Amino acid sequence: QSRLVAPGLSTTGTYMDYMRTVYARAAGADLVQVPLSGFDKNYELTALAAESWEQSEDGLTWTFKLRDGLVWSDGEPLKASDYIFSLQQAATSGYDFAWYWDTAASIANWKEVTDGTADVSTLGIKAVDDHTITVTTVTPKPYLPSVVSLWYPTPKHQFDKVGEDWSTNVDTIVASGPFKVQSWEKSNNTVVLEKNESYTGPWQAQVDEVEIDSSLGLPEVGLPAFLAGEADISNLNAGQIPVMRQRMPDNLRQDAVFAVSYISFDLDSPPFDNVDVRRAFYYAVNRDELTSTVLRDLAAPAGSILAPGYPGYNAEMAAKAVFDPQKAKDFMTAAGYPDGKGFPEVEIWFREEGGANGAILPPTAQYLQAQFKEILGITMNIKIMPGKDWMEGLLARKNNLYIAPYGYDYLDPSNFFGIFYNGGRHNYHVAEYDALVAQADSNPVWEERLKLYAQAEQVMIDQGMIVPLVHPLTTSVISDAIGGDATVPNENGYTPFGAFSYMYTHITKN
Amino acid sequence: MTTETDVALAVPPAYVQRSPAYFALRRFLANRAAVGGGIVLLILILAAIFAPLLSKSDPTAQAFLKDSLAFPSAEHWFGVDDLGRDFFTRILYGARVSLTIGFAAAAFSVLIGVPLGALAGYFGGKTDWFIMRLIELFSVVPPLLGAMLLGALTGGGFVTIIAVAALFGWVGVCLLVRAQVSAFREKEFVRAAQALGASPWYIIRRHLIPNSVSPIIVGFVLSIPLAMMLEAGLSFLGIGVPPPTPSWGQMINVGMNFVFFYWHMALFPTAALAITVLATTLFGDGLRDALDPTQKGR
Amino acid sequence: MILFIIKRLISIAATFFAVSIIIFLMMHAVPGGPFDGNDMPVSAAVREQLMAKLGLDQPLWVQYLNYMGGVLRLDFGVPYQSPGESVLSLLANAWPPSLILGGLGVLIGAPLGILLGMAAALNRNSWIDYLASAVATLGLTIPVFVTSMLLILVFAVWLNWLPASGWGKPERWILPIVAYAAIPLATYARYTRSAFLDNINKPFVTTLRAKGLSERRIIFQHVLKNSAIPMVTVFLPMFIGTATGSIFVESMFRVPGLGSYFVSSIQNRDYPLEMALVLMVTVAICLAYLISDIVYALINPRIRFGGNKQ
Amino acid sequence: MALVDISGLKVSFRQHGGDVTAVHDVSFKLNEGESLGIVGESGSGKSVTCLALMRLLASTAKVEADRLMLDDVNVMDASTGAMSALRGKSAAMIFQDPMTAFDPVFTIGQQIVETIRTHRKSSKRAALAEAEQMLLKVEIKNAKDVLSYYPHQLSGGMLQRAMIAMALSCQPKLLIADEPTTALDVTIQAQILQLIKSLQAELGMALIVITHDLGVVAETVDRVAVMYRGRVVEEGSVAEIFDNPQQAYTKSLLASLRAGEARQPDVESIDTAAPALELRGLSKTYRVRRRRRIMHEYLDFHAVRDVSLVLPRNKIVGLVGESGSGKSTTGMMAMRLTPPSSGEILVDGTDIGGLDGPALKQFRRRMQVVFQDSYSALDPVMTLAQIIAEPLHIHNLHTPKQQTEMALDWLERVGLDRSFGQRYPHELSGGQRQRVAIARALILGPSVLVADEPTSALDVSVKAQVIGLLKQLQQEMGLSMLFISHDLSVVRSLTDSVVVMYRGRVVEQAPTAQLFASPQHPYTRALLDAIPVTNPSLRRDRTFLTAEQIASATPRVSRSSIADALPGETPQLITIAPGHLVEAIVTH
Ligand SMILES: Nc1ncnc2c1ncn2[C@@H]1O[C@H](COP(=O)(O)OP(=O)(O)OP(=O)(O)O)[C@@H](O)[C@H]1O
Ligand SMILES: Nc1ncnc2c1ncn2[C@@H]1O[C@H](COP(=O)(O)OP(=O)(O)OP(=O)(O)O)[C@@H](O)[C@H]1O
Ligand SMILES: [Mg+2]
Ligand SMILES: [Mg+2]
Repeated sequence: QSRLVAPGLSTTGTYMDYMRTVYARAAGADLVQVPLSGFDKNYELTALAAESWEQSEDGLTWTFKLRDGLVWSDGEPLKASDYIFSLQQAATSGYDFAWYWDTAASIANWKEVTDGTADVSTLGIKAVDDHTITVTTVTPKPYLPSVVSLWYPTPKHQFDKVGEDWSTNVDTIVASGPFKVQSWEKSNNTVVLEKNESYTGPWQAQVDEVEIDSSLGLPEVGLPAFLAGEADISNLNAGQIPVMRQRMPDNLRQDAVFAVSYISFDLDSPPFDNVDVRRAFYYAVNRDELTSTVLRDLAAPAGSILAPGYPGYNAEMAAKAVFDPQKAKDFMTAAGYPDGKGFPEVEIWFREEGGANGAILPPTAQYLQAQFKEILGITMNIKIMPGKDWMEGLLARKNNLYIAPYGYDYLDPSNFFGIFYNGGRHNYHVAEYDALVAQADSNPVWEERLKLYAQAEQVMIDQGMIVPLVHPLTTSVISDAIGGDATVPNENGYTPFGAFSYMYTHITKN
Repeated sequence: MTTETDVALAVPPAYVQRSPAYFALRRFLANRAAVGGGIVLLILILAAIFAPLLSKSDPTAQAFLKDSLAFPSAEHWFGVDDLGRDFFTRILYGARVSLTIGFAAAAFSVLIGVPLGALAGYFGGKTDWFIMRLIELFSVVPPLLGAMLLGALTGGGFVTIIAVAALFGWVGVCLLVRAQVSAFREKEFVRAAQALGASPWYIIRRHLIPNSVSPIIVGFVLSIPLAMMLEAGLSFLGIGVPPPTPSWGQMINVGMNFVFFYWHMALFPTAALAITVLATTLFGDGLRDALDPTQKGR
Repeated sequence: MILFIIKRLISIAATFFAVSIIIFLMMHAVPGGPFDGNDMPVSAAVREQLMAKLGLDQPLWVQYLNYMGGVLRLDFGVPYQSPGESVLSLLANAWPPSLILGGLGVLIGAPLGILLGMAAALNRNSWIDYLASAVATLGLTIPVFVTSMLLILVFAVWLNWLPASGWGKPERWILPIVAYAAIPLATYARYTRSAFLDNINKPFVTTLRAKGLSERRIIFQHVLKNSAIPMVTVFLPMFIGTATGSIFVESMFRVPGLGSYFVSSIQNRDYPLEMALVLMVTVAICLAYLISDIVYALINPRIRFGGNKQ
Repeated sequence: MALVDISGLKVSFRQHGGDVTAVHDVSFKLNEGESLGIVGESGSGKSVTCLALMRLLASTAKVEADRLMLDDVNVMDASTGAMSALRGKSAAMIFQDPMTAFDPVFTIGQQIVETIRTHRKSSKRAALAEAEQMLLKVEIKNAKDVLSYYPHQLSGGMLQRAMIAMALSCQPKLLIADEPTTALDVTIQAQILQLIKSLQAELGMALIVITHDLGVVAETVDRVAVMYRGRVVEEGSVAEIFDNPQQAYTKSLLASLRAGEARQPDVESIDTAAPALELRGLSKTYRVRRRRRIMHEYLDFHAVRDVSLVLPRNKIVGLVGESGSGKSTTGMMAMRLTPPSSGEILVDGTDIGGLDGPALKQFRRRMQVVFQDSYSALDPVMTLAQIIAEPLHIHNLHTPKQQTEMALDWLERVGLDRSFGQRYPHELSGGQRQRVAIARALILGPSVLVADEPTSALDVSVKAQVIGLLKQLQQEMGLSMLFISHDLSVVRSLTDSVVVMYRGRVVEQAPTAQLFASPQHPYTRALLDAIPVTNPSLRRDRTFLTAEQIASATPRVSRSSIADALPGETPQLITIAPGHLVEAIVTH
């Protein structure tokens, strides 16, 4: 019996249902069900539940073929209708991720259904038969197979039997993926999974049991447990990295999580309605100093929203984000605030969170505070707030200056460019940008898309829509007892522990 | 054969009437630990006031980014923090915030707790009933919730922290004073004062509170670290002292991330806090003993 | 006495309803609801439908009456963050660990603190006294998560005597209990020392000595009981306070207790859980006050439920 | 070997401005079975000497001695354990201040049982039975109930007797009794002294009695040491001292003893104004707990029943009676310090029962009280100067400097040095504390004074001084005083009329001379009969009346002889002569 003990991320676990929630997702929810596709450690798209897919001539319809022999852990066959059902639920029952299927996949009729103006049966998804799913999109979506890496099934038979809360109780959860749930402690979101013997698809479990404990997610808790031999993996914080590097240099692994932290503004009210002010901020950030001296190994400089290695990453564009204090000052003067004179006191808001961002944001904010004071001559106060309050403040535009983090959902540039598209997260409406992104998103030719995205990015810079800051990195330590493909760094030197489905199915323990 | 004349008088020869405060002071000064505690406290307070004289660098300027996280050295006595600020300077300036919060909160909890406790204990009956309900109310509402609401109302910051610490810190002192006072209320010397026509308030002030001085002092001393730790906790809810203003509680929180290797980040603020509390404890103990004449000379 | 208890139970009910109203209003006054503040907001239609499902579309007072109506039938509703079970069953699962650890922490810490305080008082201004002061100070000033980490590093990582964290086997209880015990130990040491010094020079102690009682008996029976009078009133509330869990200790030791719910219910606007937690603590604390008043009256003969006063 | 062997004892206390020496070069020996009386001025070091022998002095005390032996143990350097073993067994002590000497949070029963069980193997039950027996022996009649009482529920005299019971239950080789009977009426005092003597004979116990009451000395001891200002100035057998005193101080003691003559009553002035203080039908009922198997039951205890009393202006009324008869309770109710269960209190004709706040404060200024327990009536954290000046402070009279000055003057008026102004109550002798309490009561120049045993701890010389002071004030300022006392000779010489209380009731009331001349109620007679002798050669065995005997001897008066009384079996107060009331059963 091999049992792997690993840290989890979220401390509240309400549903063992990946589709249903982002903020209260039980640890391991992505291991219990099998999505249509997935990414391996080199971020190559891999077919999982879907065996194959094809795009129609007009580019608006995709057809996915399911594998044979997939069953639920209670013996019921896993059918195309289970996938359809999960998205129907997402569209009608207030799932956290519902927006994604509109912005990322632009499934036909999605908005209408969520607004309640159209019936759920009019959604652009169909189960043609038990093994075939078709997806109709509003515009051509060349990267849809990548988007469906987040499409997990819902056991409709179970749902019909026990109702919508089937995913809150160990006894009623049925699994379609490589693991099934053995026990679940909700107060600290600790889940013990065991190998699902009835799973016949790719990426089968190589350990008998996995314990994912969210309280181990804090490095302060995780590392002592790791050192005491009670955990196999632990995340490290800035103070722990040097020690562990000395003690177990071969056991450290670094992961780039394809995330970015950036400054965003309220573009419609002073002082940030003035593009010169925003550009001054853009040039006043010394990203190299920030990452090398303040954040040490916790992040890499971010010149654009896309991280190096991410599909569509444009090194040329990224290189434009330079630190130029003189330029920053000039922009301030141009905006009518020479040396910050007359500039109102502003407050920058960021959210309190765990994980990589939790370690990065507070020092970053303070670093910027001092830098902006020195270079721009402005006073920027800092406010840390609970995630929910922060998000609400952002959406309701209660403040005009934020540090926002974003992590990838699926591997396509559209994922990141979509954040600022037509309202989106920040209520940005920059017509030129929106037009370019819309074109890029639906263009089936990869090279052309890249060009369009580069243009959109130029607009982003010229308009000073955001100030990219850093790409977080995480460092973990692993015990000698574990091995397998998942523990070997990829071609970029990163070990993608963040890609849960891949990682937990490619890890071994003796 | 003795005669009356050579019998010594049982009184000291020279006599000057002195106030009890004078004796309290003498007893206090005779207690070396207490005086030591007082001196340390004084140094801390002076250091906080005259911080700019003691350190040339600015507590918020990230002047030593190149050396960030450097260990203590001759140049940086307490090392450098993760943002390149001289840690000694941060600790010095942190004393301003932390001492103010600690002592203000402690003072408020005594200012609220002692009169309420004394009233409840002395009058009993309806007054006691009302104050006890108030106490219950404040001990059942988690400070966190209270803090969030207050934060929403006031926008957080320094004053809010003191308010929260005071609002939730007085209960312990109040309960102890109430217990002490209600035990003393029936004593003959209280009745004697009543017989002299003293008002309840006079009795509370002149007799009951001086006789309850020990729990008051202990309560005062105990609320200092609690307020400082509350400050640390509240900064996470966004209603703490906003950065970059240094405070010890916040520094401890940050230091915890670094404790495995950059020990100075956690050690110095914790030590500063511990020294403050220890000094206050010794000072308070000494004060308590000095104010208690039955301890005389021990 | 019985009358006294009945009177107090009535006033507990009054407090209970006062708290319930205040908390209910406070809870709803904090901006945002359970479906706000997500990265991407749900659509208005869906939001309305969800709010209606939870009854949150009704006027506040109706919501309040509905909830309290349920409470009187011991139905505290369904927690938003764990809809598969009732608030009651969630608390029933999560409270025992907190109660065991926090409770034992106080039950162990307080007597040790009393002993320490006694030792300090009996050896006033000696090295024992200063040592006791130092221990008490450290107990109060080292944040509990630091204490916890040091305990884990020393006893689990370095000496390998005890498991670092987790729940289940009693050997896993030891370290968190020690961490919990620090604050009651420190607090009680301080209070005991001063209460002892208040009593140790009373004339009745001289009488006890004159009777030939051993010092030990004088200290442990007589001076202790006299000193306990002011302290019983803080014991039970402290017990309850600690026994409702601490986020820090529970997360450091990975204990599946109540602590984290206090924060998560507020942050997630989980109204039923938040109300239930506060109401539970209200009842527990009020009962604690009631009991400590009774104990207080029992050991302090001058106070007897208004018995000898007309 | 002698049981007690003290030689060259010197005790001094650390004080600001130099040490004060309380005892100089005291030496005496005492063999087993012997008895020694220590008499002397208040503050002369009597208590300190005995406390030094038991090593019970505060740690500010510095004790030096050539020899300080108790039961062959050197007290100066015995270990703590050895001292505990010695105390109680070799020597037990009855403390001067019984009201503060008990642990307030344990019942009397628990405290006696604990004592018994420390010294002898005994089951709890047996010890409890023994404790009850001891209480009965010291004339506590409701002993079974008293076992479950807490100290504050007992009267001063009852506590003193409980203290005696506790000390005797140790069955020590030496009993040190520090003013053992100050709070007792003479009947009980006589019975207690007899008890101690019989036990002494029975157990071969040695005895040291500290007292200022030469009558007690004359009745109980073989030898006497006279202390004056920290020294033993004279020592000898009782007879020697009484018959042939050498020292001036001793002579003055004896002289004052014999001077106790009734004072000449003032010419009866017709007083039309309202009396200074009038009590009408005052009663006080306490609820007490009695153990009944495992449960407790609550009973009503009538401490004072239907007491009416008039204190005319500028007069002194004595209130005497059995210990525990409700004298203090009556006094406390008159001062509105204990709420009465029923009845009215009139001061200068105004009912103050319902007054509150400033109105009451006005009366308080004119009414003062001296508490029976002077120790606990003094705030332990205030200096004497503060304590005495407090009334001025409360009523906002004079500047703080003047207040202190006046307080120091008053210290001198009650016979204490001004330097005492900065001492604290615990640094005083019993008599000194009592004088401080008196000074505090007098500083405002009150018109009504309730004095509860104000002179019980004073030796004759100081007592004379204090009484002189009171008389002077009565004449100068028109002071009216309710004087509660067991000391009949003082009552006789000081008061204008006397009220006798017995078991919560007033049983007789008469002008002083008349009461002493022709007591009517059997209890009054018993009381007067029990006054101790003033000469050891007149020692006699006494017979005591039981409660039943007193009840059956209640006078019976036929209806014809009095005007307005209804016949009945319950005794009632009737007037038998002008101003002379007595409780009697009115027959047809
Ligand atoms: N703790 C103390 N500190 C200073 N002086 C003290 C202390 N205890 C007693 N004295 C002083 O020692 C002297 C002797 O006191 P002691 O109690 O022996 O008197 P006493 O003879 O028993 O008098 P009394 O008859 O009034 O009780 C007194 O003057 C008193 O003020
Ligand atoms: N708080 C109380 N609870 C119950 N009984 C009490 C209380 N206080 C006094 N008593 C009782 O009331 C009776 C009268 O007490 P009081 O003190 O008036 O007696 P006293 O006449 O002053 O006696 P002494 O001369 O011994 O001082 C006593 O029997 C006593 O036990
Ligand atoms: Mg004496
Ligand atoms: Mg009395």
